Amino acid sequence: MVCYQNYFYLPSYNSSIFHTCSFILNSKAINMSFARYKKKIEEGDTIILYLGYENMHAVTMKRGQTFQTKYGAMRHADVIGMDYGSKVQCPKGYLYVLQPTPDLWTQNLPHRTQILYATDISIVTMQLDLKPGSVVVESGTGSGSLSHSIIRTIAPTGHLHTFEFHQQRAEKAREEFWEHGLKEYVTVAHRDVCQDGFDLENIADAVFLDLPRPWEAMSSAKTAMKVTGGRLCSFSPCIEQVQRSCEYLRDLGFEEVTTMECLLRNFDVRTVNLPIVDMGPTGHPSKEDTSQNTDLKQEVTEQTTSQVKKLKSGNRDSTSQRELKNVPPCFDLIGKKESESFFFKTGITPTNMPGHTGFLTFATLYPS
Amino acid sequence: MVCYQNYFYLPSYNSSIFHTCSFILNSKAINMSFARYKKKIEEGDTIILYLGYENMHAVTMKRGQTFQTKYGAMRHADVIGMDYGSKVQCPKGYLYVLQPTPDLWTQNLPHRTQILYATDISIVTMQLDLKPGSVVVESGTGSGSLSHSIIRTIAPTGHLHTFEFHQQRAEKAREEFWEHGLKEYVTVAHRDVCQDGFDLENIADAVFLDLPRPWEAMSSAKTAMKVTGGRLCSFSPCIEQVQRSCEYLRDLGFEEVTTMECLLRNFDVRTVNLPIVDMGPTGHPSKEDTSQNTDLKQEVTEQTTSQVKKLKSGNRDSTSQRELKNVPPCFDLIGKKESESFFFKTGITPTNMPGHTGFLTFATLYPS
Amino acid sequence: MASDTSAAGSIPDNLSTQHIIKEGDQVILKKGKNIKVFQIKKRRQVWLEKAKFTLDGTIGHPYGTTFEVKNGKMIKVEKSILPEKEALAEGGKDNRDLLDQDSNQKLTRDDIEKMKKDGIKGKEIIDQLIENSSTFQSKTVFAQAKWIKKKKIKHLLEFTILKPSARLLCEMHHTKNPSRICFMRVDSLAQILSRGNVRAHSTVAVVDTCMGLVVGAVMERLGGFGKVIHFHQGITPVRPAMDSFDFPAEILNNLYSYPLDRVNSIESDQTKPDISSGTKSSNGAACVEKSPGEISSQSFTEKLEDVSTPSQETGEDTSAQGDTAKSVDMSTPSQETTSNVENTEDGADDINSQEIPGCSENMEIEEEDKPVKTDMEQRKRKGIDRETNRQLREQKIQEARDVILEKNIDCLIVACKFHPTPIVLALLKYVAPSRPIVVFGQYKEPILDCYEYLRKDGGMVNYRVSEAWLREYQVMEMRTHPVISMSGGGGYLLTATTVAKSDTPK
Amino acid sequence: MASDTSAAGSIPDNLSTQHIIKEGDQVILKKGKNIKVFQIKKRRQVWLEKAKFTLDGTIGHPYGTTFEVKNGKMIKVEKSILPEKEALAEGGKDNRDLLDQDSNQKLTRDDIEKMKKDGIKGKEIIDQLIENSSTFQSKTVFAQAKWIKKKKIKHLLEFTILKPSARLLCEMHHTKNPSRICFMRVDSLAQILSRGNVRAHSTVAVVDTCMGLVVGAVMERLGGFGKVIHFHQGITPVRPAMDSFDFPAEILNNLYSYPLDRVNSIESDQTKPDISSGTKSSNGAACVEKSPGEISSQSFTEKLEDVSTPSQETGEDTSAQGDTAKSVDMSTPSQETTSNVENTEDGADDINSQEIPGCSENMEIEEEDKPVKTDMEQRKRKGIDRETNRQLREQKIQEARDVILEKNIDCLIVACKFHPTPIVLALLKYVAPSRPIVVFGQYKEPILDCYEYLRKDGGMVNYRVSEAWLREYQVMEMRTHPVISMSGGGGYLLTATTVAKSDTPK
Repeated sequence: MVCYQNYFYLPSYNSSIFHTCSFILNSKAINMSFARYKKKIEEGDTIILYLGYENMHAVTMKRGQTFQTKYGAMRHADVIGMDYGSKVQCPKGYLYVLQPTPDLWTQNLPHRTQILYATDISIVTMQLDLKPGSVVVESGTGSGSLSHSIIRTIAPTGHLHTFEFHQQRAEKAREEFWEHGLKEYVTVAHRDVCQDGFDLENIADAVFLDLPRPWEAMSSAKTAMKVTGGRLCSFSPCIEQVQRSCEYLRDLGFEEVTTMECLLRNFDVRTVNLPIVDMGPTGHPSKEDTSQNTDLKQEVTEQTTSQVKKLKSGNRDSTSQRELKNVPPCFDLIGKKESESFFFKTGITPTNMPGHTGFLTFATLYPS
Repeated sequence: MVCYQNYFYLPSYNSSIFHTCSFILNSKAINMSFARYKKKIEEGDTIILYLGYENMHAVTMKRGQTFQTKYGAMRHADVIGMDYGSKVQCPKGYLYVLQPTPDLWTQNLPHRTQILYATDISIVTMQLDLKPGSVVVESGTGSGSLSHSIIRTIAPTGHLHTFEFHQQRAEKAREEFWEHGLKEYVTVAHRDVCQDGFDLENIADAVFLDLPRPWEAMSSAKTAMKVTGGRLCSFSPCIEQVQRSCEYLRDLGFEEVTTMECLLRNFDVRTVNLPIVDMGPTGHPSKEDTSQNTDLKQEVTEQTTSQVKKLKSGNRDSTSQRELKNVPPCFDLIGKKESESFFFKTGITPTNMPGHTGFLTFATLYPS
Repeated sequence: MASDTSAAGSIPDNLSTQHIIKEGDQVILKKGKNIKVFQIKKRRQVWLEKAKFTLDGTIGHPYGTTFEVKNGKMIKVEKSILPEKEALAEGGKDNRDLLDQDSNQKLTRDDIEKMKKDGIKGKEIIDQLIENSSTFQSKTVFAQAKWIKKKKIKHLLEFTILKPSARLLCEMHHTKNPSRICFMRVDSLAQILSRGNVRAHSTVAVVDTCMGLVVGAVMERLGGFGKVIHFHQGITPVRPAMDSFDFPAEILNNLYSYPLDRVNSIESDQTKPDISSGTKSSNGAACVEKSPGEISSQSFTEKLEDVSTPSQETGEDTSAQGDTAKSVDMSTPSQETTSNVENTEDGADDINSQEIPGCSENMEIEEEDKPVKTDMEQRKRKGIDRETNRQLREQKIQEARDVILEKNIDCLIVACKFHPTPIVLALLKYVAPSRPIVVFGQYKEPILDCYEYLRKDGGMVNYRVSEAWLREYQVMEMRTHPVISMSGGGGYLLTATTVAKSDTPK
Repeated sequence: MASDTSAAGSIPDNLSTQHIIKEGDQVILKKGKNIKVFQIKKRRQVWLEKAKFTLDGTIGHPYGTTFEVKNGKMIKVEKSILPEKEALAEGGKDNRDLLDQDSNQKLTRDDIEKMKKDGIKGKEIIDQLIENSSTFQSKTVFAQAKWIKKKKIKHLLEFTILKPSARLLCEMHHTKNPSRICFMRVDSLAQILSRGNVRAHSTVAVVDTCMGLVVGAVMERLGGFGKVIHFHQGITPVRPAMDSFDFPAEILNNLYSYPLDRVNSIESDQTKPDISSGTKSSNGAACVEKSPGEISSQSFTEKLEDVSTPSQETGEDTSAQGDTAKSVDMSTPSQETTSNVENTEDGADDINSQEIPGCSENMEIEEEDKPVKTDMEQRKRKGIDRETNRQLREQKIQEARDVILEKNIDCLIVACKFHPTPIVLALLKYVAPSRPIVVFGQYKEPILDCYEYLRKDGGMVNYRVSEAWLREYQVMEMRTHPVISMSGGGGYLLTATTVAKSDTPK
């Protein structure tokens, strides 16, 4: 297969394929909703409709268009001019209009590939020492999930050079950056860096690789890095890639080669009502009971028999009122115990969570 | 180097090296403290002295001997005849005498090698479907940590065949099993199973391998397994061993090849007193405050100025008495808030914990 | 080679009767991670993985045999030596030239369904799928292997028949209805048994509302030696998970049951009339009122008592835990619930139970005709009148009580949906000194609470509160990595060792 | 190749001045996991890894250069291309023949110390060690490599000089005195910045009692664009971790400070006299009384105010958090504390600070003579009297207040040792709509509490409560596995997005 080695820099492309592209771009207003915080929604802004947790949509505002939500239709024209963060009433419910952040974009972007998620992105950004002014080289661009975060962090004085070997994806990413008002911070190239290298020399503070055979791009990555040194990250889903990458990196003179993984466990905060079992009426205790702390047991169980009927009619307030008097005398710091229930707040761990996204290998190139 | 291929079965050994061994064994009484629960400590029992969390010692009882603890000397003779679980007063403190369990033994055994710890042991026992009557093959014996747990689970009708290529260790393990009254459930062999195989045929329900090159023993392990099939486990610290093991197992016709890891995180249960910051006196709030919930803020801060002096003299009880009246009216289920502190119970996670012990690879051999 | 002990089994116990699948056996059908218990019953149709078939073809084969469903029957599969290795076509280098399209597969869903109905073997269907895929040849070798594996799981109806075990049953329930076993993951069960030092010749007290799963696992580890006392909710114990173990009578004889609502009167001597049912149902009603999630399990118990139809495997039950947890936290219901986690759980459960529509039906079949083995089953025989039943039950309870009153329990295990603290405090005095206790819980807070009360109560050492973290790996050439999806939590454990409480020093 | 943007740096910015180590710079000395900040000061001796040496030799070299200590001086190390690959001797097959002995090494500790004093290079010492080991040759090749690596870490005094960064400083403090930064692990800091969408041209409010580490990390991400308001404890902000970043004046100009004890009076107009010190110290006293662990940080602040000697790096501080946590839970002190975890922490900290005896000394050096960059430093100049100081401070506070009162904060970050709920509730109204807030905490319960109150308060969406799990891997031929020791917890995070609270729909 043929690999295009041309660079398509946004301001200068003129091949036929990009005429189409320009046409699309021109039909939409360029907005700055990604580049800076702003107060009001304008036409052309990409905004986030927040309907509920993990129920969001990224929509680009265009007068005359309507967006269907589970709460009914929302006309773009009604939203344009509103403040970001406003509540929007729809026929069957309401939603919020949010300004996009790279994090929100990552949650809502159109997937053209597997993407990096927020947790890994945060680690990459930190471990590559990114900050305004950093010059970063990335391959591949993929769906642009990480790219948006990199640009967020290195703007306004840094620059991202991102490379993608799949032509459609490179074009689409370029189009998105344009739409999002980020064009001055990024250069998108359609190029197979494993085969043809980055063709960059001594400009990068950091390099990020998300490639099936990252070692093929490592020598060229080293060339791209500043003579004052820098950091490199390679993202690999499987350990074999990591093993080979680490070996290559060490052979190339990279140091501090470390591999890590970060998983996020979300907690669902809930009030739990754990029933206290009825252990029946106490008989005549036959023997000495050495336990000093039978108070609790007796308290709990004696309440049970006498208060069962009350509970049926009692609402929460009257229950907790009574509770304050009957509470075991000890200084209790977890939840609230009533006669038949132990109420407490807890963070419920998910039954299923992402168990693996990828291994992140970092390395430092020191000045030679 | 020469590898001893002889079997040294306990009842029949007679080489000179075992005369020494027998001498040692004969000088100690054989006890059953490992085989079954019993009430009283007898001479020859191995017991666990419990001085505190992760501060224990395994000691074999022998009249006339004395054991030095941080609380001073403890004479064995004073302990013999006591009930297990008793509190023993020492010159500078007290301790408890516990009957050993395989778990306690694992925590306190003399390390001759890296050992398997309780969490991995529990997984191995469960995943190998061990129960009374199971016949198990193990290599290597190592320090006997897993062996004790296997024997616990398969007794009284099962048997463990354990193999160790290091002669000293094989002898020491044999001696320990004897001392612990477990001899009828276990056969210890000094043998390099990678080189010479297990020399067992169709007797095992389960095989456990903890070897640097486990694949060298897998074919022989398959031969050792019952024609009705069984389970195999291979413990490996590094992924390269796992990769090769899985390939070998599949090639040998093992199925359901799965690799897992289990880590235990202990919680240190503590009451935490988190200070509530003093945000100073409230000024004249100039504008509309849209928040419905300033009650809490005001409550907290107003209490602060008026009650600071009281707090200095107040003990816990009077504080919490007052607290009941001033508590925010919401139905709070986490801890207890006083004017300057938030008290709660928490499980503190360790700063450092074991991050890896090994990979456990399991496989099933179905009847052919 | 020589072996000097009687149990070492140098006699190769070839296919003895217990290794052969027989009519009436409780068996596990396993297809990858999908595990399901059935009872072998001739000419009975079972539903599984959208297929309907009889198990007749499995009878007489050894456990561990794999069968394929063909024309509604189970046919033994002859395995090749290298089941995981596939002859792969020459693959493309990478996916740069693949365009996203919906029409890469020419076979329609209907085509495939028709082939299945025509009794065409799964292997052939997959070959057809490869032939009709426009993208297969340009996929990389690894992508091809992944694709074939996925299709195999989807279209190959192959089941391995296994004997039930604690491991398999725990995995099954944890996948299908985790809330019914308090979300106990298999590694937690493993730790309960190990840290509880459960072994032959022990007396183990188990507070189990996990369908009897823990009771069953303990009995498996006792192997017929020792005693198990099941402290259970309700008048009679309900433990379908234990029933699935298919224990022989000699092992079941070691099982004692004691109702939780009579724990406070263990020490009092009189054999009371069975008035506890009144107390129980009012307790139950309070539960229902406060937490709608409890309805199902409560009504389930009542159904058993009144109608004697243990169809406990209904789909609705799977979300019980979720509902309980949600009960209070509904302050801003419209816009924000953060209920993703819980919803995911429920969703997963629902999918599971929908995917296997025969679920409840089959369990019903399974329960109905079980041979007379458990006391629960015995009670159902129509000829025995209620009074005899009650007396029999009372006699058994008194036997259990006698065991408890010896105050020589070797291990106390609490794994239930109730707050553990009062239960542990009430039962602790019957445990001998220098013995382990194990408290399992789905939530961390009750475990911390229990720890605090036990510390105050004294009488124990060597406390440990822990949570485990279990991770599986996919180990394949150039594709080795931790499994993409993992369990977020397997439960919390408190363990400690009893000591003599008022022992005089020295 | 072409580049069309100004910032893309096609000019190879070779060794510009900022990349060269200069006198007065704050620099990091890194040896493996051991990271330490020093200020470059000619002829000043520093103590590190049991060695005493000057840093003079590093001046003029680029950052990233590695130096070896020889005769008390820093000598540049010429690196070989393959630093990790060692020529290994022929190894034994396994360890079956190794017997446990103490005398495998013929060199004594004294021998080694003497060699070091004689200025013999680390590499030579290791060669000597190999020669004098009776077991080295019979070790496996991997065991040999492991052995050499261990000896290298122990005996090779090689340090790489690096520019301070949020990543390195967080790692340093997390290793050396985690309690001082609320046990914030580097991945938690990474998430705070990402989920807070911290970027240039933002106004970020940071409640930071983590030595200013978070403030510093935020300023790094703003790069001189935007504003940071540091809500701090006490009269004047103390942020040694931020000082280590060595920010130039133009970046420091974006930093505003506002005392926490004046949060309630932000809205009231008057420029009050500085009476807040009275309130503050009574608050401090109460703190001390209830939790002895707070003493050190309190006395630390007071010391700064009164004596103006910021020797905050004293060994005792490292156990502060442990003491706090232990305060109540001492019911059965003699026999059972389950304090292993906390003790381990403290132990580890102690070892760290003992291993580097120069710790406090060096930090003192470092602080004392820092060039006039931070406002804290400015105040110390003797010529300025207290009243001028106070007025200057007050003016700065009023500037901060003006920024806050714009109610247009882009991100609120709370990472402090106080209960976060009241703080978040008090500051939330100054945050613009559609902006992230991030609350970090060492304990889970306050984070859950904060979540509950915010939910009740309303005005936010997209809540998330999470805990991260960070794992490092050792990747070496035939020895690839997760690192044996890991952190048990890096803290808990609550994030949410503000919305317009009383906005009229449509």
